[in-house]
Amino acid sequence: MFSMIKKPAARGIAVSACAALLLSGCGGVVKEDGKKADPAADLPDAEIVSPIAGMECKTDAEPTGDPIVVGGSLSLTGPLAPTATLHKAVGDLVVEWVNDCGGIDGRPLEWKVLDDQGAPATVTSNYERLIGDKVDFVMGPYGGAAALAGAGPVTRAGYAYPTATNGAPDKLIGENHFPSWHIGGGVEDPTKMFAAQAQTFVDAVKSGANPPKSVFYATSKFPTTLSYTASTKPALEDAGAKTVGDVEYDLGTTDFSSIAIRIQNADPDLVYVGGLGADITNLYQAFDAIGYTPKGIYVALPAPAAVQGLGDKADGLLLSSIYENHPPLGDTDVAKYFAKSYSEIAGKEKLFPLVETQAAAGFSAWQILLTGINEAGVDNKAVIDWLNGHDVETLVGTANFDGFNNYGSDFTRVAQIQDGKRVLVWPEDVAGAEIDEKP
Amino acid sequence: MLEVRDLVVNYGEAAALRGVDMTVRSGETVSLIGANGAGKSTLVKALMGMQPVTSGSVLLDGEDISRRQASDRPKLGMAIVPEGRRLFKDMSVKDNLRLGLHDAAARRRGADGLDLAYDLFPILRKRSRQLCGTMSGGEQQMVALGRALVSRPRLLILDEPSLGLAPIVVAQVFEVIEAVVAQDVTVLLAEQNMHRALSLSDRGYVLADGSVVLEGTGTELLQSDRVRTAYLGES
Amino acid sequence: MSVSSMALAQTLLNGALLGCLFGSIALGLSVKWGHLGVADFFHLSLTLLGAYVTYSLVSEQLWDPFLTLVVTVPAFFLIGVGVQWIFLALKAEAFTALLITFALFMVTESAVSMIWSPDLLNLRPMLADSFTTSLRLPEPLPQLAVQPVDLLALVCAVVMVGVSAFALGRTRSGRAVQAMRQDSEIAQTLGVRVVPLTLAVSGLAASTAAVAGMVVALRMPLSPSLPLQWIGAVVVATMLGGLGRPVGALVAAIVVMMIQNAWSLWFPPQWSPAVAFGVLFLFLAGGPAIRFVRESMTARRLA
Amino acid sequence: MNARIDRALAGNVGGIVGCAVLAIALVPTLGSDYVVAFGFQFVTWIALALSWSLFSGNSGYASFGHGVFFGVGTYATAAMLRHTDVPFVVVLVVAGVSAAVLAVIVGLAVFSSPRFAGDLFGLITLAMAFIVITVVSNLAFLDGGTGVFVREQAVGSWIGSSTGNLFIVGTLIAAGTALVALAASVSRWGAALRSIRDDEGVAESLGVPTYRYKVLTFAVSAGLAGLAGAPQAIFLGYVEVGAVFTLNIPLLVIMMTILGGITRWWGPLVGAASVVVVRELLLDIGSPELSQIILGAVFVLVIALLPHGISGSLPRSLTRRKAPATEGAHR
Repeated sequence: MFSMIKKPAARGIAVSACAALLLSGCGGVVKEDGKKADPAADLPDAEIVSPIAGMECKTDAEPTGDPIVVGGSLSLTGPLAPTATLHKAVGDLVVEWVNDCGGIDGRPLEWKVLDDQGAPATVTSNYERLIGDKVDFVMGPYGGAAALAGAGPVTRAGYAYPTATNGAPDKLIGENHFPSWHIGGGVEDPTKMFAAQAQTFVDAVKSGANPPKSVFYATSKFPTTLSYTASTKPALEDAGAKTVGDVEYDLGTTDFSSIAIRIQNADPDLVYVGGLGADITNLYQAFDAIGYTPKGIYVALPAPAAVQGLGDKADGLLLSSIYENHPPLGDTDVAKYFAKSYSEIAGKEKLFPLVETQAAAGFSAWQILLTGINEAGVDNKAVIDWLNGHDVETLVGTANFDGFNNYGSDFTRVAQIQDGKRVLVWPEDVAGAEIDEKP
Repeated sequence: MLEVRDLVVNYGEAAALRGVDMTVRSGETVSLIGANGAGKSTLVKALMGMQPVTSGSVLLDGEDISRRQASDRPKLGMAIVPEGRRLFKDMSVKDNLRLGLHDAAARRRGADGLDLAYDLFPILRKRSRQLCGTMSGGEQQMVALGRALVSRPRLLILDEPSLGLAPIVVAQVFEVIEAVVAQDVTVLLAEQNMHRALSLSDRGYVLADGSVVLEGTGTELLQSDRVRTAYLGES
Repeated sequence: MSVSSMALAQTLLNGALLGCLFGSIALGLSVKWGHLGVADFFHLSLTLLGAYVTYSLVSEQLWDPFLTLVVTVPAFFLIGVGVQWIFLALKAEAFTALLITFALFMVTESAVSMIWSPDLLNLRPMLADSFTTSLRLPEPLPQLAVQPVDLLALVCAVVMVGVSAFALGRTRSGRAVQAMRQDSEIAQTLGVRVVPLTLAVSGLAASTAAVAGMVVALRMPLSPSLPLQWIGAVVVATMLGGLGRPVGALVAAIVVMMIQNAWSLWFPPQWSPAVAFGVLFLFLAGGPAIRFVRESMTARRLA
Repeated sequence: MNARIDRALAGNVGGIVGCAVLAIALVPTLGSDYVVAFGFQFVTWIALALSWSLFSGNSGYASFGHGVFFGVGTYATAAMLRHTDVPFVVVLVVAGVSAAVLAVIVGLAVFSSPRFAGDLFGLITLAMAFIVITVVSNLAFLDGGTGVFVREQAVGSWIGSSTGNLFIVGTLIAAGTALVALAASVSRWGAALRSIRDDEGVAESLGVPTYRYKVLTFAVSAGLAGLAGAPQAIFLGYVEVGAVFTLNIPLLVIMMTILGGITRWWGPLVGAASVVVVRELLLDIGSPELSQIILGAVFVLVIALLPHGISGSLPRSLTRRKAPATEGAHR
């Protein structure tokens, strides 16, 4: 077979190589309209309001007295840094916001964050250190492994442990754990948690005009994505979607060409990508290389910048989400002010400037903690007790802490890129548009 | 042409040369003999700029070159056939010879190019593409001689050219050296094989323990009893 | 899973083209490692830096990507010279140099993340459609497609590797470089000036990172930790190709990526990271094993 | 002469044992949780740096695979806790032995040819790391990619009940490693290894069985790293491939050893202490990128200014007591 293709291929490459060089010679590499549009450009102006329910925003009052110090550990350097930096920005924003509103009970809020370089062992010692330094409260780190590594010291010291991104909800932390990103919440059996989130996804695709009959799964070897796929696959099969391919790939894979060719060969109705970060960009790169366009595609945990970077190609892409910046969730005063100030701080830090899952989860975790403090005072035990007995209004919805590991409600949602915008399409009560499935 | 004055070379705290004086006149062939470890190689290296000099001077045509870099030697008209040949083993015969003409001054002098070496050793022409590492010791020595000669040096330094070679090859090598000597090249020959060396030299120096212990014409030294004792390092 | 021969051809083609990109990164590493004795991991960081600088110049100044080379190539030449000068000044041994390049590797990752943010940057949306749309190969293989950027990678790799191979094997300075590596002392007595030559080689090797970096910027989304993902493929290509052999490095990179892609097509892709290293192990272990078998057989015959 | 050596040696042994006993007695009871947790990481790094130096520092074969041996210990522990009910001592032994066995397999292959010396050895060990990562992340028995939640399994056992107990185990491992390192510095075994570093050909011609020495020491070094990995699994609570096998670990270990210097057995100990403390102090400057840059720059500067590391650059008067011991090794 080699001898069969060798010569023509070589000639073809030579021809195309000349074409490529010609292209570059004509200066046709960069688009003439140049700079990309700022996705946050058309955000409406917003007035400052209190970030949490039950608190008044006193813009004229300077906070005084000892600060309430919240400690946290984030992987600000290393491979996890892109998202962790976002959570740092959210924390900085919240602190400024609260202090602009006169602080909590008149006391200023302070946030002390240490870098753990993505090493769980360092997360543990960072929290020990923060607790040793007598911070008043702690905020959870970024990522499932880090959240579990931090849980030890935090729980032992009796601190409330709000987390934004615990990707391993079935691993028990305890009654002091207050997650804002509720994955498959509401069940008491930890082994069913991911099944609950999978059901949401299945319901979403079933709501479309053409539910997929065949699905190809490509999953990154990453705990959360593996759990997602493991639960989604049987749920989709029960819903009548045949599995036409199932591969796993190494975390950090950048070359997806073989997987793309497998997908092309199977040509499924839906490509389920249990991927994160830039996986989707690299997969599309591989699709481009072979000139394939998937019929439908879903991706679990993509970096917003990666989706944004796909441009027009992303239209119709489904992704897991808990929040997108549009009504009804994005219509509150708090959401508007958060969206506006977040786009400013993110622009400064060169991060994706729109609020989506990560920033929303980060902010909601702060809302949970601040509500607890506001209602129960500067005392971890009181805060834990209060939160366990009450619901909290957050950006992403009403959080309660009744289920296993305090995942009381389910915030799994499905978003879609429609006309270049991110919009929730499921469940209906938070959706901003209907799911759009091309015939 | 070459004058060495009170040359001292120390390796750390150990003295390798303890004040050597030596003269090589233009057109002469001079032998440097002595036992293993007497300092011959150190002296040769110091002359070629491969070994920093502690004190003293090396004059070439009256100019002190002892602090000039090794890479200036081709410009000064000096070339070496090093001990153990030290060819570039992963390169072909041709490329090794070409390196003899690396320096611009060397190329000006060696206008014949590689033909000089090929005419001297016809077998090298046939093997010009062979990698030097795969050749026999004798063939390698030819390449080493060729590499030094293509630049038509004014002063050729040979360091132990017979070391590690079979007797029959040694004879061949010395034939070539005699041919070189017959031309008007100035030759400094460091050798343990004193009989062969002295018999083709105008003069000789005997080194022992880092100092010159004897000097004289080739025949004088060959007949001297003291050479033997000095050579054996018993003085 | 049954795979059509076209799918195989396509995956091999993609692997080969990606191999070209890794080959152009491996080129600089191979030259520095083979001829200067420095296993320079900083070269990977330089490639990343080249990609980021290209990104900035293209996305903010709207430069043509090829125009950026006017800035990056000379700048990287100077960086290469500077780093090598440090090694010379320190009289660094191979291992010390390796450690220093690792320290620089770490520093660059942090510096890039500080300057450009750790978030993903993607030049692709800014590229003209004609440059991002894949091309079909002409008859009789219209089923096979290639991307213009991959062809660019191919052209860059072939040009850089070709020029390097020619310069090393066929020019006076190239022979001097080879000679210097094998016996620096004797090379000097032949008039080879080691210091300027070493600095120049290091500078030129670093310049290739500027070109490879440009291709990277056009080819994939950028993040500061990208070099860590290249280490495997690049190091394996460098070692398989034979240290200091530009053509070897390119060929090895192409072969390894083709094998890895073919593997991912037939077998579980999650094992593919081990494939490149498996190939390397087989290659390294193969030599001694064959020799051992041959020797023991000879020994038995003699006994 | 002999008496003096013995006295110096006894002093060293006494020092190690004394420090360990003191640390075990004082740190868990008097220190805050932070001090204990920091102390645990501190002794773990010391054990890693000393065990790396034991083979790589002495023989000159720089390994980039030390993180793998450490990780293998961690994963062996996680697997044992998950699948069996054996006491922690057994787990500890299995962790050490698994790492050592891996090292023996790799060592037997790699040391069989003189080609694989120098940087080539370093890269082969790096390659080993990539392969082991792939294997662990694909075998469901070990991990399978979803991570192992160790805390569940360790809960209720002595070792899982407090960080103080982890600190005690970690300190014992570090002290044991230090004793082995000390033994290597004064014994014929260590002298033989160092002769390999100086000139392997000469060493071999002098009758040093270099192959055996290299394989065995590599295994001991790896085994000690594997031991250090065992309590780490419980400390982490949740074991995940991406976090356990990061390339940062071997790099930091090498950095520690080079900083501390390899000319004295306790050099890596000083290096580990300095790096750990400096890293902790740099956490306060507020810019994580800047602290990474500073750490890298300091490293380059130390290589440039103190080629023999901190311990090798201390004035001799401070280290005179150790000098006879080292001479003794060359008898």
